[in-house]
Amino acid sequence: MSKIDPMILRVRDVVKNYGGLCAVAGASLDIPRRTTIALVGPNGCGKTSLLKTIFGLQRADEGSIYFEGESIDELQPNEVFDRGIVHAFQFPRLFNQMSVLDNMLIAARGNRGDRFAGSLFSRKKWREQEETMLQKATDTLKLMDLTRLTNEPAGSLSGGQKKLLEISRAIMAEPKLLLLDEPAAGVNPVLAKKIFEKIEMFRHGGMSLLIIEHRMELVMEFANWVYVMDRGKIVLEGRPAEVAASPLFYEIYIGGEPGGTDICVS
Amino acid sequence: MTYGLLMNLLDMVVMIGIYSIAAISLNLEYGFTGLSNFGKVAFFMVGAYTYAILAQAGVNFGVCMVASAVSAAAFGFLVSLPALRLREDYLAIVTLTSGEILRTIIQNQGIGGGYNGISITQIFHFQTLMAIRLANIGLAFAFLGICFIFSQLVANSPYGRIMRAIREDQTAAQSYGKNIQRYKSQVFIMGSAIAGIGGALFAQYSAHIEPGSFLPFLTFTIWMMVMLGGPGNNLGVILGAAVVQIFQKSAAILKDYVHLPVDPINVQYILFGILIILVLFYRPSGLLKESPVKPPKLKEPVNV
Amino acid sequence: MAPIFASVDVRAGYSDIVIVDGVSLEVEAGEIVAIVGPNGSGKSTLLKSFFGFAQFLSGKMFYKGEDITGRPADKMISSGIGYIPQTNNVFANLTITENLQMGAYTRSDRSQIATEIEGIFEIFHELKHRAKSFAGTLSGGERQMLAIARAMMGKPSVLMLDEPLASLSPKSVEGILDKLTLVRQSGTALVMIEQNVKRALSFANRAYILVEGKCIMQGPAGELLNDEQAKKRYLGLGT
Amino acid sequence: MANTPWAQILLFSIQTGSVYLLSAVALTLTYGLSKFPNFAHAEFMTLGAYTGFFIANLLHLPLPLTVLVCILCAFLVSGSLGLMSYKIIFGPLLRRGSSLIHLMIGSMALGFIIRYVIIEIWPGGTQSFTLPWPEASNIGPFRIYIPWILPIAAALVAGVSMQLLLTRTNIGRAIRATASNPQLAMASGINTGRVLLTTWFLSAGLAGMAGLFIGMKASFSPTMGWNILLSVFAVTVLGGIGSFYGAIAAAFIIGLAENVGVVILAQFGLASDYRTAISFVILIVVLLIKPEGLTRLFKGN
Repeated sequence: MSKIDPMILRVRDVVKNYGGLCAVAGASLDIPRRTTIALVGPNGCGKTSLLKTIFGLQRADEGSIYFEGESIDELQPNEVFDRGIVHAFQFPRLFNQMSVLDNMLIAARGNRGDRFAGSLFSRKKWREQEETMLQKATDTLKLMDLTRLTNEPAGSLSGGQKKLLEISRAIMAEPKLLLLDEPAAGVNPVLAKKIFEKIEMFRHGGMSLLIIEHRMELVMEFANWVYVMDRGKIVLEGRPAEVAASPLFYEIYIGGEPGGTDICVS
Repeated sequence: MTYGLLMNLLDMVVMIGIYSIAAISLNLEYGFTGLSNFGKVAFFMVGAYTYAILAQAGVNFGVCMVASAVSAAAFGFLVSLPALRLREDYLAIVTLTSGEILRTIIQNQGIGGGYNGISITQIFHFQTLMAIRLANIGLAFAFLGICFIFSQLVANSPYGRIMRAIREDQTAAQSYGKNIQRYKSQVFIMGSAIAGIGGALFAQYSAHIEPGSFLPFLTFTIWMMVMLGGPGNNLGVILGAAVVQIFQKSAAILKDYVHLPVDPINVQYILFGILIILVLFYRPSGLLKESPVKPPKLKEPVNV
Repeated sequence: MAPIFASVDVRAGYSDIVIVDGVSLEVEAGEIVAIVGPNGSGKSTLLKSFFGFAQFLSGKMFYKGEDITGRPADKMISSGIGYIPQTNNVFANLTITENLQMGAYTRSDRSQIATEIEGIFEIFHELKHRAKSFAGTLSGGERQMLAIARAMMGKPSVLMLDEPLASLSPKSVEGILDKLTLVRQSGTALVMIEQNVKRALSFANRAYILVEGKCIMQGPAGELLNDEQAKKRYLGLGT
Repeated sequence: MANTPWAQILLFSIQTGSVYLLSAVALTLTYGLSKFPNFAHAEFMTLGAYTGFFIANLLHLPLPLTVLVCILCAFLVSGSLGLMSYKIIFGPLLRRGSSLIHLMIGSMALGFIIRYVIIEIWPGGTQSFTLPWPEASNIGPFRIYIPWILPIAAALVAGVSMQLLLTRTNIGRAIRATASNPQLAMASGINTGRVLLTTWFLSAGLAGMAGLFIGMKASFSPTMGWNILLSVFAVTVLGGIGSFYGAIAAAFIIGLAENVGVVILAQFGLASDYRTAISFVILIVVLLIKPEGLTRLFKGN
C-alpha cells in the first residue's frame, strides 16, 4: 500500500484461544487517525485479550492486524512499540524499585545511551538528549499532577497515582496509537474525568486511541466511535449516542439473551 | 607468629580484591538485571584456566588478561544462547550444570593438567613474601578499580536503567521497546568477561589451580557477597566480599592456631548458610541499598 | 428473622487500591440474593474479600450470628459458606468424581460421600457419563455445572457464586439456572453476582446494585427491575 | 564397562532409573506445589544415606530387618528435616512473597548447612555400608546383586503407594488439587498449608530413601546427593514439573540414556564421568524444544 492508509489500525477476524476456551472469536475493527475509539462489553468478553493480541503480547491464532498498512502479526511487543504503538496495562506494571522519573525516562525513544556502546562512548550526547527528555518527563508529570513524586520509587505510589504514572509513561513514548486498558478503573470519578480530558488533548496533538472503558458517561463524552464486544465478537458499533440508545446494547449490558453459542470449544 | 598473621592478613586483602571483581560481575547480572546465574564459578574458571595455560606458554601478562576476559565472555555468550530464553529457575539449573560439566571436561580431557591442575609462575619476583603480597594487592585493586568504574558507568547510564527495568518487569520493559533478549545477552557477556578477569587474577596469585578449586561452593560464596552487601550497589557488593572473606580467613586462621572441638571450617560453612537465610528474612536488600540512576539536572529549577 | 450471613460496611481491594467502599449485605436463610453492577463496580472483589482472596480492608462479617471477620478461607468453607469463583472453578487435572470428592473435603461423615456423589449425578446427570474424565476436558457450561455440584458436596447453608452465567450460551444459562433452583429448594441460600440485571433480577428474591464500589440501591428484585432510575445509574448515564 | 553385556546394561538402566524415579518424584512434588527447585534436595538424599549407615552400624539384626529399619529411618529422618525446612524457612519466605531467586538461594544455603553438619558428624570423606549381602549370582542373562535390586523393588513399592496415595486418599487428592489450582483448593476448604507440609515431608522422605539406596550400592560421601542432583533435575524437567507419571517415564529414559551413553562414550575413549553431561544435554534440549516436558502425554497429573 503506497498511499497513506486512512486507518491507522485495521484488525481483521482475529481469533485467540486459551487452551480450550475462546477469548476472541473473530473480531474486526478499524481505527481512523486522530480518533478516540472506545471498546466496551461485559466482563470476559475478550477486550483485554484483543488489546494484548494487537500489541504482540500474545499471538493471534487466526486473523491479521495491520498498522499503517503493514502487517504486525508476527512482531514482538518491542517491535510493535518501535512502529509507534504503545500499550498501557490495566493493572499498572511499573518498575517498582525505580523512581517515577526513571519510569518515565525508560519510555523515551531514541536515547543513544540505551545502547551499550552509546552508554559508554557517547556520554555527552546522551546527557544532552536526557535533558530534553527530562524536560518532557517533568512536563508530562506536571500535567498529571505527579510532580512532587518525581523522585519517589514507583512502588510507593497509591493505586490512583500508579494508574496516572502508567498513562504518563505511555504518553512519554509519543505513540501514534495508544492502547489503553481501563484507564479509569480504580480511580475516583473526578480523576477519571481528568485523565480523559488529558487524553483528549493528546488526540488533538495527533494521537489515535483505542480505549477499553466501562464508564459510559466517559465514553459518551470523549469517544468518537464505539465498538461493543460480546463473547469474543464485535456485535455493535456506532457513535456513542447511537450505541447508548441501541436496544442491543441494553440487552448485552442489562438483560435479555443475545444470540450466540456456548463458549466455543476448539 | 605475628609475621604469619600479617601474611595471612595480606593474603586476605588480595582475595578481597579478587572476589570483589567476581561479586561486581554477578552484581551486573543479578543485582542490576535480575539474571540468576548459578554457574558463576564456570566463568571464573574459564578465565583462570585461560590465564594459566597462556602464562605457562610464556605469553605476556597483558595478553593473558585480555585473553582470559575474552574467552570467558565467549563462554558466556555460548551459555547465554540457550539459557537466556529460559525462566529464571531453568536458567539457574542450566548455568549451574554448565559449571559442573565444564569442570568434568577439564578433569577428564587433561586440560591444564586434568585432575592434577596446573602451576603458574607468578609475575612478581620479589625477595620477600611481603613484597609479593603487597604487589598483588596493588594488582588486584587496580583491576578492581577498572571493573568498578566500568560497572558504575554502565549501571548509571540509560543502559543501566534498562537493566533495572528488565529486572523489575520484563514484559513491561519489552512493551517499552527494549529488546530484552539482546540486553540480557550483553549483560551476561559483560558479567562473564569480568568474572574471567577475576579468575585470571586468582590463577596468577594462587600459582597453582586445579579443578577442585572451582567447586559450586565458590558460586555460592559470590552470591553471598552480593546478597549480603546489597544487590544493585557496587560498593555494597565489595563490602559484602570483604565481610565474607574476613569471615572465611578467620575460620582458616582459627583452624591453624587454635584447637577447637569442632572444625571451624565446617562451622564457617554452616554459619554462612544460616547468615544467608537470615539475610533473606530480615535484610533482603542487603547492607547497602541500591542507588537510583541520576539523570542530568534540569537547567532551570522545576517549580513545584 | 436474623440473617444467616451479613457483611457490615466492608471495604476491600488490592494492595492500596480500594475497590469496594463500604458495602453492607444481608442474606436470609434459603433466599436468592443477586449482586448486580457494571464492570469494575467491585462485585467480584467484594465476594473474594470475604474469603481473603482480595484484601479485606475493614468491616465485619457475621454468619449465623457469629462474628467471622478474618476467618481463613478453609474455615469459612467448613463452617458452611460455599464459594464458586468465576473462572478456574474446577480442578482441571482431577477427574469429575475427584472434583466432587474435593467438594466434600471438609466433611466428617466420609462414609456418606460415595452415595451422595451418586445422588449428585442424579441431579447433574450431564456429568454422570463422564465421571472418570478430567475436568479440564469439559466445556464452559459443563465446568460451571461441575463447579456447582462440587460446592454442593460441602452442604453449604450459603453458596456464593461469582458470575455463574457469564459467557455461557442461552441454553447453558437455562441449564445452570435450573440447577440453581434445585439447589435453592434444598434449603441453601444463594448469593449471586451477575452483570446482566434483567436476568439476575428475574431470578433473585432480592438484589443489591453496586456502582463504583458502593451500593446505590437495594430491595426486592421485582421492584428494582422496573425502576428506570436504577437502569440509568447502572450504566453511568444518570446522576 | 565396555564389555558389559547389553542385558546387564538394561538392568543397570532400570536400577539407575529406579533411584531417579524415587528422587525425581519427590522433587517434582515440592517443585510443583511450591514452584521453586529445591537445591537442598541433594542433601536430603545424602542425609538418608548417612542415617541408614548410622542405623546399620548400630543394629545387630538379621539382614532383611536391618535393611527395613534403615529404609524407615532414612525416610523419617530426611522427611522430618524436609518438613521442618518448609515450616521454618520456605513457608515463611513464600508467605513474604520472596522472589524465585531468593527461594533458590535459600535452598542452596540450607543444603550447605546440612552438608557441613554431616561432614562435622562423619568426617573423613567416603563411607560404605558393611552389610553382609549375599554374593552376586547369575540368573539368566543377568548378574544379580541384592543392593542393585533393592532400589528397583523400592521404586516399584513407592511408585505404587504414591499412585494409591494420590488417587485414593483424601490427602493425596488434596495434594493434586492444590497443585492444580491452589485458590480453588482453599475455596474447597482444603488447608493448603497442611498439604504443603505433607508434601515436603513426603518429598524429603523419598529423597532420603533414594540416597540410602545409592549409598548401599557402593560407597558414598557428603557430596553424593549433589553429584546426582543434576540428573534428578533433568528427570524432573523432562517429566514436566509437577507431573508424577511424567517423572516416572523420564526417570527410566534418563537412566537408560546415561547407562547406554556411558558405554558409547567409552568406545570413543571418554570417561564415565560424562554421564551427567548426558543428562545435561537432554535437559537443555528439552528446555529449548519442549519446556513443558512429557506432561502433555500424561494429562491429568
